[in-house]
Amino acid sequence: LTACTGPSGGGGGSTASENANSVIAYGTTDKVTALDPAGSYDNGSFMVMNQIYSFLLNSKPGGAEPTPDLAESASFTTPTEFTVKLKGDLKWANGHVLDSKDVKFSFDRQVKISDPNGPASLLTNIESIATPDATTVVFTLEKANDQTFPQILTSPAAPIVDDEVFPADKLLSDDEIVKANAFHGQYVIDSFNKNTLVSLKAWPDYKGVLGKPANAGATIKYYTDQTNMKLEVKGGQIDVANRSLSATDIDDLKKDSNVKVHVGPGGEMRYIVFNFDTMPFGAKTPEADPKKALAVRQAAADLIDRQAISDQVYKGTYLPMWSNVPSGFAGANESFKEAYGDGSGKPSLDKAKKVMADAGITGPVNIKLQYNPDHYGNSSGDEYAMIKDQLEKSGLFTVDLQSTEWVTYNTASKKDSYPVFQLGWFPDFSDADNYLTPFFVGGGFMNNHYSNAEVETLIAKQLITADKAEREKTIQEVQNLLAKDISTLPLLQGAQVAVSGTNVKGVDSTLDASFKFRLGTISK
Amino acid sequence: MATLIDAPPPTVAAPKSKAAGGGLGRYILIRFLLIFPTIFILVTLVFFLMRITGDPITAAQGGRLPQEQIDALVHQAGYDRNLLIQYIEYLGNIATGNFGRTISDGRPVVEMLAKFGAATLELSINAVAVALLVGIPLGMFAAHKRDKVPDAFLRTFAILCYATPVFFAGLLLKLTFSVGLGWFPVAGRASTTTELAMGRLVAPTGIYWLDALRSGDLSAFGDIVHHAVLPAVALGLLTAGVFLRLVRTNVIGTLGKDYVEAGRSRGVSEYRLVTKHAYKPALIPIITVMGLQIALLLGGAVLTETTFEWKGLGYQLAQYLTARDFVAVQGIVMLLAVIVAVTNFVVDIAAALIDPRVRY
Amino acid sequence: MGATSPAPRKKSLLDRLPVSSHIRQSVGLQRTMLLIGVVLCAVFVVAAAFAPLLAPYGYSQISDAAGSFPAQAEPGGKHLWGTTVGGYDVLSRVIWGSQTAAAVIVAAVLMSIFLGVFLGLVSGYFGGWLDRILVVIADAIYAFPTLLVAIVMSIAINKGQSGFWGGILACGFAITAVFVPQYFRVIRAETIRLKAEPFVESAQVVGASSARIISRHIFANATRTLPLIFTLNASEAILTLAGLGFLGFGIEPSSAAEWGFDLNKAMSDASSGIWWTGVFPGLAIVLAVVGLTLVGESINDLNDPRLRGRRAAGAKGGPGPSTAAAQAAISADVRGL
Amino acid sequence: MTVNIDPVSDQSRPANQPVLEIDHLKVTFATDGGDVYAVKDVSLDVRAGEVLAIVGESGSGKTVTAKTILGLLPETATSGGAVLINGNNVISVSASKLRQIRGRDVAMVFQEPSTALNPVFTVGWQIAEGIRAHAGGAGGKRVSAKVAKARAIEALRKVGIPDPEHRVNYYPHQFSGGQKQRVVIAAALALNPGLIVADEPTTALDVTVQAEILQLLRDLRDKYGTSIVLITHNMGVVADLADRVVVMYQGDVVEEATSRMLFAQPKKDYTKKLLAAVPHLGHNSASAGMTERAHQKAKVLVEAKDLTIEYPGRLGAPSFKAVDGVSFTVSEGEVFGLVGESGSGKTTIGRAIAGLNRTTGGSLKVLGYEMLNLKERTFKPLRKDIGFVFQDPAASFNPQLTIGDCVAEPMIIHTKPSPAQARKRVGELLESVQLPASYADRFPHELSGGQRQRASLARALILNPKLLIADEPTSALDVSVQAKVLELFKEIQREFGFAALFISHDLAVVDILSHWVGVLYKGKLVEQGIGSQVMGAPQHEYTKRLIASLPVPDPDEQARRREEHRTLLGI
Ligand SMILES: Nc1ncnc2c1ncn2[C@@H]1O[C@H](COP(=O)(O)OP(=O)(O)OP(=O)(O)O)[C@@H](O)[C@H]1O
Ligand SMILES: Nc1ncnc2c1ncn2[C@@H]1O[C@H](COP(=O)(O)OP(=O)(O)OP(=O)(O)O)[C@@H](O)[C@H]1O
Ligand SMILES: [Mg+2]
Ligand SMILES: [Mg+2]
Ligand code: NI
Repeated sequence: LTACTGPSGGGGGSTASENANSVIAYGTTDKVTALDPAGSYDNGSFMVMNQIYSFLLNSKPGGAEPTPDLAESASFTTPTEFTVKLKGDLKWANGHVLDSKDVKFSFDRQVKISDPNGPASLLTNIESIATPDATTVVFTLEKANDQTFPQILTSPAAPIVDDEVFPADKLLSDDEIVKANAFHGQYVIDSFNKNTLVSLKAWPDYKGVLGKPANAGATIKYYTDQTNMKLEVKGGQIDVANRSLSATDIDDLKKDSNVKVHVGPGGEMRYIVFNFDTMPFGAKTPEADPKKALAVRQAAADLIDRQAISDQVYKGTYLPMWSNVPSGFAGANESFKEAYGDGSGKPSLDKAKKVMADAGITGPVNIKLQYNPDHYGNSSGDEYAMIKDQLEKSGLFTVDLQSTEWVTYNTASKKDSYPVFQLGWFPDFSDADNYLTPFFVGGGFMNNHYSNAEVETLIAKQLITADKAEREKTIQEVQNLLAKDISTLPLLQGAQVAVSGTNVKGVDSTLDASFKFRLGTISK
Repeated sequence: MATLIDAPPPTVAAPKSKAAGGGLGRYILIRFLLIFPTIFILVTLVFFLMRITGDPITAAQGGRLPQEQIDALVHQAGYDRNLLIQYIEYLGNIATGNFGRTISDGRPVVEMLAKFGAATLELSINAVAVALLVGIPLGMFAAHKRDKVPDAFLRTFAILCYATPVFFAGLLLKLTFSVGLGWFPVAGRASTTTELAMGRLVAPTGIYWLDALRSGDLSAFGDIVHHAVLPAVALGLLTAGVFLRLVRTNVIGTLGKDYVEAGRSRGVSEYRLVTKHAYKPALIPIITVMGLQIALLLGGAVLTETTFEWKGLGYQLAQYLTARDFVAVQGIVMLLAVIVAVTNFVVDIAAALIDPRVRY
Repeated sequence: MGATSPAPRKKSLLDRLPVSSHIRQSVGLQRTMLLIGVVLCAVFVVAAAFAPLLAPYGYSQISDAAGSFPAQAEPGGKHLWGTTVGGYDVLSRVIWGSQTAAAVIVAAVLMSIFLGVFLGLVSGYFGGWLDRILVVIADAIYAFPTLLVAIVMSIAINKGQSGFWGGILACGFAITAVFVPQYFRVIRAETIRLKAEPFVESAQVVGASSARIISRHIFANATRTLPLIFTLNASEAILTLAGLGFLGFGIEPSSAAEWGFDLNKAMSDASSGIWWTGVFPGLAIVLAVVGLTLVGESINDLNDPRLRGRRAAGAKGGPGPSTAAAQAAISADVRGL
Repeated sequence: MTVNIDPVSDQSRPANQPVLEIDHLKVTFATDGGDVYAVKDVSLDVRAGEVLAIVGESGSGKTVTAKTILGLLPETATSGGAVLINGNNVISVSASKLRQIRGRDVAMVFQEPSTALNPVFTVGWQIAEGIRAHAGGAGGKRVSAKVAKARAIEALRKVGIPDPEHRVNYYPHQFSGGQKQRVVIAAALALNPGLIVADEPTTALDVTVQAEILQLLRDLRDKYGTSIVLITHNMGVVADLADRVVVMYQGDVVEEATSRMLFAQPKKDYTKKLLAAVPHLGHNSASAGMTERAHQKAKVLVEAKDLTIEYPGRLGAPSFKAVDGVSFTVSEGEVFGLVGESGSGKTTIGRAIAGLNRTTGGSLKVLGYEMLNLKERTFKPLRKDIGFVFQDPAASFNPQLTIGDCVAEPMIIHTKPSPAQARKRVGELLESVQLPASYADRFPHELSGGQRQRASLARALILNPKLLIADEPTSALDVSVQAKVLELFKEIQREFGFAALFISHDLAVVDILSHWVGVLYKGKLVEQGIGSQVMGAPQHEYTKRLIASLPVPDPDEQARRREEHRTLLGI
């Protein structure tokens, strides 16, 4: 009966001959802010960009290792110079030439525009860009040997755009981009109905690292309500549903024989921030006492049962996170697992009691715990209700749990209004450093008044350590130090979950540590 | 949500007034001019309300950037300037027809309004059609059978329609008719194929069924109607309940009038008394209240649009509010104000036209 | 609603209800509908008043001495109406939810009545520019979709914390903003009508001051329709609160139980075969609104002689057997709480 | 008036056979306060070509009886007995049969023509509805719209609507009050029913219009032999039109007689009382025997010079002159009677004197205060010397306050008495308007209309005002009640000696009270003079017509007057 609502057979009868390479229907609840890389810095926009733009470096499906995409080669030629050689003979889908000028233009433009919605903040390390010839680009960096730079070249700040189409100092609207056919990627956009339906067509002249797509094209359908997306993937109206289904939905879909649930590593992180000034016994409280404050943090770390939250609230779609760097990243360890609780991941009431008693804290400590209900998915309420329960059950804490709407939350949290509060993080690029520098260097963006010179030195060191093994070691050291201080208490690490029809192939290979969903790997 | 009580008496010159000397033309003119202060007040209210609620930059980048960087961006965007200056600037922009681009997704406001406005308009038309088709005949029937079992049944039905939150009703409808019975699609305005076909049309109205009819694409039309049923029913029933009661009360009211008695005394049948003699005079207050219901409909549309993936103004407004996209919100509010004011204007005029006393 | 606790105040509660005279007035189906409404409202009020006694657990309780509650447990056993994904007991949250709803109704409707009546009286009585300006403002707000006013208001107001009272006040203010224009319109229209009534003119003729006329002559007469508006707006307050909760602007579960919020959270449950998390709060909303609307509509109909049904003549000697039975039924129901 | 004579009726019947026979009719209503026995035992009959009047005070069951004849009682009513029309018992016939009887055998004319016509349909459509309702059924064929319209035009012509071909497409609001009533009668006539039931057909109309309608009804009887059941409380109308009269009292028929007999020799006490209460123009005049205006030496309390009062037009439309260049004076102790038809500006003048309306031109001095630039603050002290009695006693009391509170209010505002003082004074005043002092604790709705009007008088008098304005204080009351209130008013005026502006549209009533009478016509004072002289020898054309139109409660006298004034009235 609902045949007419099924995944389009490729837009009417016109594609009957392409039955071998069919069109994939993808669904998501994310949203596109802008197709212009300078005007957006979010998952929804980046997902589309990944299909239609190329990068100097990109990762192959299955991993997060930056490998040449538009580049032929890319490396540090001097400590502050990163030189990229472009492949020859590159053309945009509209026929314009793609050369080093486009590359320089793309990065200069990001910085120039610095749009509030844009990712220009990722490019602070670039001092200047030179283009000695049509296929050579030289990035001069402020900080030498920046080990994250190749990763930055794969990040939302780095899609290369057509300098003959995009203006240098302002954003280009989506429709004009589509009209100008200014694409160079596995796909070009065939029709663009923003945040409703986008139809992509494989671009035969693509020569980047991702190779030829496994399908003839794809449609991206945008949902406002995850339940609808769930029902449609269940009913086969879409082939793949990616971000974001609720834990209950995923749990339900796991039991459904018509669909497959795919789980891949995730870089998303949920954690609790302690404001060192205003938390119980914090520096600016009347009863300031760093020892007692530390004891409070440690006791909390002892008491939290991450597994229980993961199981009950998230049904395994988020996993326990045992360190500031999520597992799966080079250098990640499980410093919190060893240091707190029973040492194997279970909470330990005795240890918490002992810590508190040792610090001379008697009677329950009142914690004002703040969370945000609307920005980190709608399970935050349940998550924090559980945390409150876990902390209070011990008798060591009384928890005053409150929630605040996102914009206010953000401003207030940075103005020391919340002693203990929830935050989340989604990486800009796939490197452990993205979980360290923004947080713990120069006060960090959280403004929680934590600073540890040793941590900052080590972070600075790992950033420029070219030797992989040594770098990982340094990163581990940082994590151990952080676990001791507990500036933030990592809780959960998100997994990438996609649901597809049973006849759909190739979903797993794109659920990798690059966190880029590539439609090109999927076929049916 | 407009109440179920009878029509609030018109606050502006009552069309019924015999003494409306200047005639219909003047009445229409004055009624029309009153649209503007309404819009102005709403826009002003929204402007200042939105500014106290925070800025779009914190909404978008708050969890990622340090406060200094955010402050710098806010300054760069000019949101930290004196509010009054911003307000005057905004009014100036509106006056020159410059509505700007949305902050959170960079669309030209006018284009955004046209696109989502058309979707909401389509939903509203469908819903009003359902509400009228259900509410008016049933209301007349209930009035005819007043205080009998069918009346009690219909009133209960009307109250249930009104009492069920539209998202709950939507969920139940979806689970029953889409998931359970498979009769209707779960959500959306059209299937992918149709949606793409609609995207290829030149100069579309944005109202899908109209576009489909104009382009002569009957299968697309069928598909669109197929998709429109559940949302229209969910939103329409909400209003149908109000209409039913409204029609019932007013028809009963006019049934007690002398002229109905006079008709009865001449042997006119009860059926005809209800459907002709009582109904048409009852229509004047009914139409007035129905105009007010448009506001309710747009409010209900927020929830219906969310539940049924109907990408329209209501849903979009909620999104833009979350993103503190004041440019977009102001634009939408302005459009809504225009729609409501114009609807009320049209309704007043229609009521005036139905009432022959004003016509001369 | 279950058989957990007796309702000791049955008699006095019934007596205090302003509708009792209407019950006596009504007959037949009209009476049945009114009684159903009264019973539903009574259940609602009792649940709200005695939530701490009636609810087996706290609204944000997810564990007890025996350990954590299971997630999404089916109805039965320890959790009569099952539990949610967060481990909340559905029955408890539905009962506690009535308290939130009642608090919001009281806060919102009281605030809006106070403001709306005052402005309506002044504007209607004095007329002139103040009146014209207030009317245009009220019309403008009235013209705006109420739910969206509520959203804007709740963002604007709910800046700080979201405690029980904070949340309720925020919702209350939001709903107030929506309702004030309605009360304003009604009271103003009534004031204008009354202003031309001979009894007001007779006060004017004897030289009564405006303040005296408004307070002594107009106020009591203009506000006679308020109980009706109250019931109707109370039901709207519930729906608006539910809508806010549904859109994520409501009160968080840790602060209070709120039906609309719970229903919103239950949307994905419902499509996964977990019906109990959504159906119960949904029904609670529907029944509370139905109850209030039935009472309001019945009062309206009974106050309006055109709409009031009457016993057929000749049935002498007080209420007939059918109404006596209904009377018995209501006391039985109330007792069965 | 030229009328085409139609064949009398398609259902010719023997002349002596009654058209309507009511036999022991009994109607009971179920109400909140228990059953109401509206009609207890009514038997009457109406013969062809006869006008039967049913009279009686308000609530005596006249309307209920009339409605029963057409089977129009609400569902809450139960009726017993028999109402036979052409052999069908209306009480027991089936609904469809009843519908056939309505309109074809018996039709109804309503009291208020403006509400009996549907404002949103043309009059032609409304008349045709009746015609259409009776076609098609019972073997007849459907009537085409054209035929129905032709017959509607015909009916309009019969009732003397000029240019009916054109006017048939008019909406009700395009007709004057009298014309509307003609249209209602035309609708009743459309199917040539043998019997027309007219419930107070002229009560809502001005006397001059009333005279025209009564003439029309008389023509119907004379020319078409239509029987009429005429319900009225106006004895003048009865005297003018009725052949036979049935007097009802509390649901029972107390007396039945031919019109002439009844007025000449009423048998029952109730009838006698009723007839005695009816004001009769020229009888009992307050100014009988006066030759010059009284009280002229006393102080002038109200002085109007070229007084003009305009109501501003809506939305910038031109303003409406309700009072146009009126000059008069009211002196201390004098009763000034103001008469005129509806809309002539009587109330407007009264309200202007009380400071409820603004004057817009000329000069109006009230107690020496120039009202043209009225300031409430400066006028307020004078208010205690002005009393006001409103037309509708029910509406002029705040339903939320007790009678005592209402009556005491002027005192509380102006002299700020102690509660005990106020109580005492209220008690005194209630006694002087012949109400028990204990009524102070009652609420307005617990009093009868007449009692309320007395309380209203008490309130107006509580501060011993110098001037009393009474705007139609008795027009909402029954004749017998009216008589008592008028009597009281007269007595109290004598006792307190206040000056009064007495407003009424009823010449006879004005004459009973006033020393000096002014006649208002379309905002202009066309004539003023000593009451008995104005009534007896009117000078102005309009006053003449007004007096000629007023039917007097005496069939013979009325018949004579009618003949006398035929030309003046244009009938
Ligand atoms: N629908 C009704 N329900 C209850 N009581 C009614 C109803 N209609 C009339 N009555 C009562 O029946 C009695 C007779 O009323 P009716 O209307 O016949 O009086 P009337 O003689 O026509 O008086 P009036 O001169 O005021 O028109 C009154 O007591 C009235 O209150
Ligand atoms: N508030 C008003 N605005 C405009 N016109 C008015 C207003 N009040 C009265 N009028 C008009 O002024 C004229 C005089 O009215 P007024 O009430 O004085 O008549 P009246 O002689 O008292 O009549 P009635 O016998 O019907 O009471 C009428 O034509 C009326 O329509
Ligand atoms: Mg009557
Ligand atoms: Mg008057
Ligand atoms: Ni005589």
